[in-house]
Amino acid sequence: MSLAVDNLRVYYRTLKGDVRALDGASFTVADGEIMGLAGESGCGKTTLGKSLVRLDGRMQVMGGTVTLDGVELPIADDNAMNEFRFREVSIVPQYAMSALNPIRKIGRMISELLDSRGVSYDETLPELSRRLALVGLDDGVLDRYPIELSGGMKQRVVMVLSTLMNPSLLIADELTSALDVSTQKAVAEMLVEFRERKFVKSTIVITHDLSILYQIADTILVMYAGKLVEKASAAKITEDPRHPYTRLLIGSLPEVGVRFADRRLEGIPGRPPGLLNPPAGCRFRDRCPLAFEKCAEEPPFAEIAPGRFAACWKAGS
Amino acid sequence: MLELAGVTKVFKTGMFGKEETTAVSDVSFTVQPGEVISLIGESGSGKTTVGRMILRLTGATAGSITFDGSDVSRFGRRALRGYYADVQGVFQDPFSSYNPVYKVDRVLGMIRSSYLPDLSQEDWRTKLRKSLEAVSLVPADVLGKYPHQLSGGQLQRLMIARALLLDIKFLVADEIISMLDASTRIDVLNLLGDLKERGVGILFITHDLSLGNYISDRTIILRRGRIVEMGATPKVFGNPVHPYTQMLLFAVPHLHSKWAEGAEGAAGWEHEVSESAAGPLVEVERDHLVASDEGTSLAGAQPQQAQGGENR
Amino acid sequence: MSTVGPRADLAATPEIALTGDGAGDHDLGPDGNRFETLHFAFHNTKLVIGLTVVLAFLVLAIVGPWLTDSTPFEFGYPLGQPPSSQYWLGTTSSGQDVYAQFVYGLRSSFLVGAIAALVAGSLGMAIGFVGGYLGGVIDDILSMLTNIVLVIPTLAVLIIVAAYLKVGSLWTEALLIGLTSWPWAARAIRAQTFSLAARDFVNLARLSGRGTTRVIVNEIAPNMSSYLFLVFILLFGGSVLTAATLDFLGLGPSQVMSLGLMMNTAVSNAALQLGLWWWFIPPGIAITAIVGGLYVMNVGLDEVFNPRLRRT
Amino acid sequence: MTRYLARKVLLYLLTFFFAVTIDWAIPRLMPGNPIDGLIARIQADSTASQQLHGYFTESFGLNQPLWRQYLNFWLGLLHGDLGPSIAYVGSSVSQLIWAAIPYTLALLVPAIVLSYIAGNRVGAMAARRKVLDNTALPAAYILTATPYMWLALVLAYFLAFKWSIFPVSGAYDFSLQPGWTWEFARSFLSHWFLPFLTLFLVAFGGWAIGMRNLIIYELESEYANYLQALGAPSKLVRKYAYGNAVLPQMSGLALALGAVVGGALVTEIVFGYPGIGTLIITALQNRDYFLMQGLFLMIIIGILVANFIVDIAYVIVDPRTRAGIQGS
Repeated sequence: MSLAVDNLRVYYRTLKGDVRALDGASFTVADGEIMGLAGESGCGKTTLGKSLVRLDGRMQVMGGTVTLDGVELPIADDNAMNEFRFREVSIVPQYAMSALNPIRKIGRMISELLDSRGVSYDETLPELSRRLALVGLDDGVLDRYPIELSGGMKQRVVMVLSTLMNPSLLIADELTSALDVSTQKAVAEMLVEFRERKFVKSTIVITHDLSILYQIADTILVMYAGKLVEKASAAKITEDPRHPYTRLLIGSLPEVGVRFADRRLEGIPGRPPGLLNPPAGCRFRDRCPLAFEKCAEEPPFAEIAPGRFAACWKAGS
Repeated sequence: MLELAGVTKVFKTGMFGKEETTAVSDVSFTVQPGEVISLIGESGSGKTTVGRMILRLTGATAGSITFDGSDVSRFGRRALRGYYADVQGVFQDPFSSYNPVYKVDRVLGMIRSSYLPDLSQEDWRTKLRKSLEAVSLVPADVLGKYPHQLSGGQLQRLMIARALLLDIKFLVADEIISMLDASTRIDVLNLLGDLKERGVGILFITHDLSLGNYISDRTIILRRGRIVEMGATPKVFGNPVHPYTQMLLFAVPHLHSKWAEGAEGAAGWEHEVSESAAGPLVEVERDHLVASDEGTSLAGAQPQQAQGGENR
Repeated sequence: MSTVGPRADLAATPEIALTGDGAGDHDLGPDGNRFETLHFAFHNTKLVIGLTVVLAFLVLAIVGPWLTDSTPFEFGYPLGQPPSSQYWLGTTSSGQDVYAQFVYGLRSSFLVGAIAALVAGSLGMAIGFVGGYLGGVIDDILSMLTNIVLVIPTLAVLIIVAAYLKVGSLWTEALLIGLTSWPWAARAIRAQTFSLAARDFVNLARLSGRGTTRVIVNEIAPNMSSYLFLVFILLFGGSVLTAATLDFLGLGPSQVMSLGLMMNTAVSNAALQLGLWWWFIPPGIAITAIVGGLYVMNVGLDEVFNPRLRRT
Repeated sequence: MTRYLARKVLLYLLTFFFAVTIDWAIPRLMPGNPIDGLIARIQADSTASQQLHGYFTESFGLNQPLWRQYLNFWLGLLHGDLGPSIAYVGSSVSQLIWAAIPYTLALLVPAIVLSYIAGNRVGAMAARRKVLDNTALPAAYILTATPYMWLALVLAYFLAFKWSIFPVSGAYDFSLQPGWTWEFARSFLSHWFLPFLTLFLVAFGGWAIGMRNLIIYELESEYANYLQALGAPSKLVRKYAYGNAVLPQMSGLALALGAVVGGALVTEIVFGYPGIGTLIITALQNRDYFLMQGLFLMIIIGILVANFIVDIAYVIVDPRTRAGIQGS
C-alpha cells in the first residue's frame, strides 16, 4: 500500500521551551514513489525523516499519526517501534560513512545484527553478496574492517544493509551532500535502481539540493520553518512553482549556463523565523513579496490541482 | 597582479615526516586586477592548499608565488603585514571563522588595530558603515552580537566587509558559500561580482561547477593537485576537452534537463578517468588550455608556445 | 602510594573525561549559553557536593589554627588521650595535640597542592600550547619528551630526588611534585590546542597580522578556559595525594607538619598497636574528602561544559 | 603492525636511557657528598673516618672522571651487577632485589588485573542502571581519592589489630619454611590478602569511573545510533559500545601502572610486606645509595616491560592499529 502521515507534530524539548521543529505535516507517499523532501537547513525535513524511524535525544511526538501499509506505526513508543525498524521502515543516515562499528569485521557485524533480529545470516548471504556486487563491491568487503574502506564504499555498504530486508519505506537522509559530483550521480541513480528492483516500496529522499531531486524523484515536497509549503511532481515544481517560497528558492539556484554578467539572480532577503515561538499565520509572511493581510491566518496545505498541494492563499490563482 | 609559477606542495606525515603526499604539483596561473578566477576540483584535489599557499598560511615546497612582482615566500613579518593589507581570505565555515568567545566586532577591531591605528574615530565609523552597506548589512543588526546569534549568510557577508575595510586588491574565497542555504548563497555570490567591479581580483575556490560558471571570468579545473583544463569560463564549460572535465560536466544535476541516460549509469562507480602520464598544457584554442594526457582528443590543438609542448 | 598528578589510574579518565567530544562543546559562547551554563552549574549535584566538601576543609584549614593556641610540634599534653571536649582530636602517644597537627597539616596540604598544580599546569600549558599550535618537528620532540616523562614512574624519581635533596620546605616539595606531574596535562592541553588551531578563526587572526604568542593567548587559550580549569582541579587533587605519600615516606619537610607526616609518626609510634585511631584516621579522611571532592567537582563541571555527558 | 610496535620499542628504549641517566646523575649532582653523610652515620673517630672515606670513594669509583663513572655504571648494569648494599652488608643489591620482586609481583599483578576487570564491569553497568550510578559511582570516587597508605592503615587497624582476623607484617608465619605445603599456602594468603585488598579497591575506583564515562560516549556514537535505527536490541548495542570503550581503557592501563606500583610500595610498608617497598624504606633510612639506584632501575624496567605488554595486547585487541597498517 503506501505511507500516510496525518498532522504529525514533533518538537525538541530544550531548557527554554519546545522548539516546534515539525508543526503539523500531512501527506501521502504511494508505493513505488520516490518523494524528494527539500528545504533549507532548520526547516524540519530531517526531523520528519527521523521521526518515522527513531526519535533521538530530545525529540518528542506531540501529535498526529503515521500509517504504513494500513498499519499505524507506534513512532512515539521506542520499544514497540523496534519491530517495524529494518523490516518495514529503514534509514540510510546522514553519517553513513561512519555508521559501521570500527572494531568488527563488516560481515560479522551484519551477521550479529541479523541474528539479533531473528534472521539467519547464511540464508541472506547470497542475496547480500548479489546486492553488494550491484553497487560495485565484491564479497571481500565482508571480511574487512570499516577502516580499510573508502568513505564512498562504506556508504554503499550501509545502503545495501539498510535495504536488505526489503523495507516498505526507506528514508535517505542527505545521502549525496558529502559526496563529490562524480560519485553523487552514481549514488542517486542507485536509489532509483533499488526501487526498480523492488528492494524498497517507497522512498523519501531528504536533501537541500533541488537539482538532484529533479533528476531522481517522482514528486518533491518543499518545507519551510517546520511547515509543509508545496508538493507536486518534480517537473511541475521546477517549471511552474506555485508557492512564492518555492518560486524564489528555484529562482536563486545558479544553473550551469547562467552567468553573473548577463543575468543577476536574486536571493531571498531576511531569515527563517526562530521555532521556539514561531509567528502566527503563514511563517513565510515577513519574507514573502505577495504577503497581504489574509496571511495572518495560517493557510491550509490543500490540494490546489490534481496531485498538487500548496499552503498559500494565493497559490491557487 | 598575482602569479603562480610551477607551485608544488608536498605534505610530510608519519613519525618525523617519513611518508610524503603530494597535494599540489606544478600549478601555474596569473590573476589580473578585477578578474574572477574559479578554481574547481573535487575533495582532495588540492584546491584549498593552493588558496592557503597564496595566503602564506602554509609554505610552497617548490615554485614561486609573486604578488606585484615580489616573491611572497620571502616576506618577513613586516612585509607580510603589508601583503595582508592587499590580500585577504574568506573561509568555508562562517561559524569557525569567528572566535566564539568574542563579539563579532572583534574581527573588525583587529583590522583597525593592525592596519589603521591612526584613523580617527569619526573616519573609522564612516569607513565601517560604508563597507557594511557594500555588503548590504545593517550595522544595528550585526554589531555587538556574538557569532552564534547571527546566520551563516550574515557572518560571511561581515567577513567580506572586513576585507573591504582594507581596500584589498585580491581576495581568496575558499568555498565561502558551501555552508550557506541556497537562498542566501546567491547574495554572497553577487557580492563577489560587485567586488569584481571595484577592481578586486578574486580566486573563487569551489567544488560546485554551476557556481564557478556563474561568477568567474576564467576557470581552472584541478584534479589530484594538477591542472587538467584551464581557460575562459564559457570555453571551458562550452567546449570541455579533457575527459575529466567532460565527466564532471556530465555528472552535474541540472534543474531543467535530465541526466543523459545510458552511458554513465550505476556502473560509473568512482570511475577512474585514465590515470595516464601527466602531459603538459596544450592550447586547444585561444585562452583555453588542456593537459595532453592520454585519451585527450586534442583535435586541432596547437602546442602552447610558452610551454613548448610537442607538436600533435 | 598515589602517583604524581591525579591518580594515574584516574589519569586515564581525565584524558577521556576532559576531552569529551572535542573542542566543540567547550567553547560555549557567552550570553545565550552563559545562562544555560550557570543554570546547569547550580543544578549539578556532583558539582555542588564536591565544591561544598572542598570549601569546608579549606575553611577549616584557614580558621582551624586560630581556634587553638597549641602548635603541632609542642609537647606537654597528657599522653594518648582520646578525643574529648578539651582535646578535640585527642593527643598523641608522646603528648602532642592531634587537632593542632591536623589543622596545620591541612594548611600545608592545600598549599602544596596549589603550588604544585600551578607549576605542573604552567609547564603543561607551555608544552601543550607550543606543541599543539606549531606542530611539525617541535611538536614531535615535545611529545616524545612528554611520553618519556609520562612513562617513568614519577614516584620513583621523587623518592630518589627527595632522599638526596633532603626536602627542606613545602616550596621545594611542591616544586618537585609539579616538575614531575605535568606530562598528562601537557598531553591533554596539546590535544585540545591541536583541534582549536585547525579552526579558521586562528588563520584569520594570522591574516590580521597577529604573531604566534598573541594567537595562542588571545585566540586559543580563552576558548579553553573551562578546560584549563578542569586540568588544574585534577592537578591539585593529584598533588595533594602525592605530597601526602612523600611525607608518609618521611621524604617531605620534617619541620613542617603535614597530613602525611602525621600518619608517618603515627605508624612509627605504634599508634595501630596502641589503638590511637584518632591519630591516624582524621588525616586520611581529610585527604580522601578533599581529593574526592575535587574529582567529583571535576566530573560535575565537565557535565556542565559538555552536555553529552549529562544523564538527562 | 611491526612499525607500530617498533615505534613503541624506540620510545621505551629512549625512556630507559633517559631514566638510567637520571638515576646515575642524581647522587652525583646533588649538593654535598653522599659519602660524608654515610660516614657521619657510622660515627667513627676522625682518623678511621679518613680511611673509610678513602675506601668508599675508591669502591664507589667516585675518584674517576665523570664519564668513566658513567661507563662503569652502564657496564655494571649490563652485567646485572648493581653494586654492594650498604644497609645489608655482604649481600649485593641484585640479590636483595631478586628476593623482593616476587612478593611485589604477587601483590601487583592480581590487583591490577582483577581491579581492571571488575572496575570495567561495574563502570559499564553503572552507565546503564541509574541505581548503580548513584551508589557504585560515588563509592568509586571516594575509593580512587583514597591514599593507598591510609586505606592500608585503616584495614590494618580494624581487620588486623582490633579484630585480628588477618596477620600483619611479613609474607608468611616466621615459623614456617616456604614450600608447597597446604599450611604455608594458607599462611601466605592470609598475609597477602589485606595488602592486595588495598591495591584492588583503590585501583578499582579509577576504572569504574573511566568506563562509565566512556560507555556513555560510545552509546551516543554514530554506529550505536545506526544499530538502534535498524532495531538492534540494546544488548547488542551495549556489547559493541563496551568493546569500543575498553580500548582507551587499555591505554589508560599503561598510564596507570605508575600509580598502582607507587601504591604497592606504600602498602607494603604499612603491612611490613617483604617486597620492593620495604626494601626502599630500609634503603632510605640507611642512605644505601646503591640499593636505591638499583631499586629505581628495577621499577623502571618493570614498568617499561609492563607498558610494552599492554601495547602488544592493545594491537591484538584493536583491529584499527593492525588494519591501519596494511589498510588500503
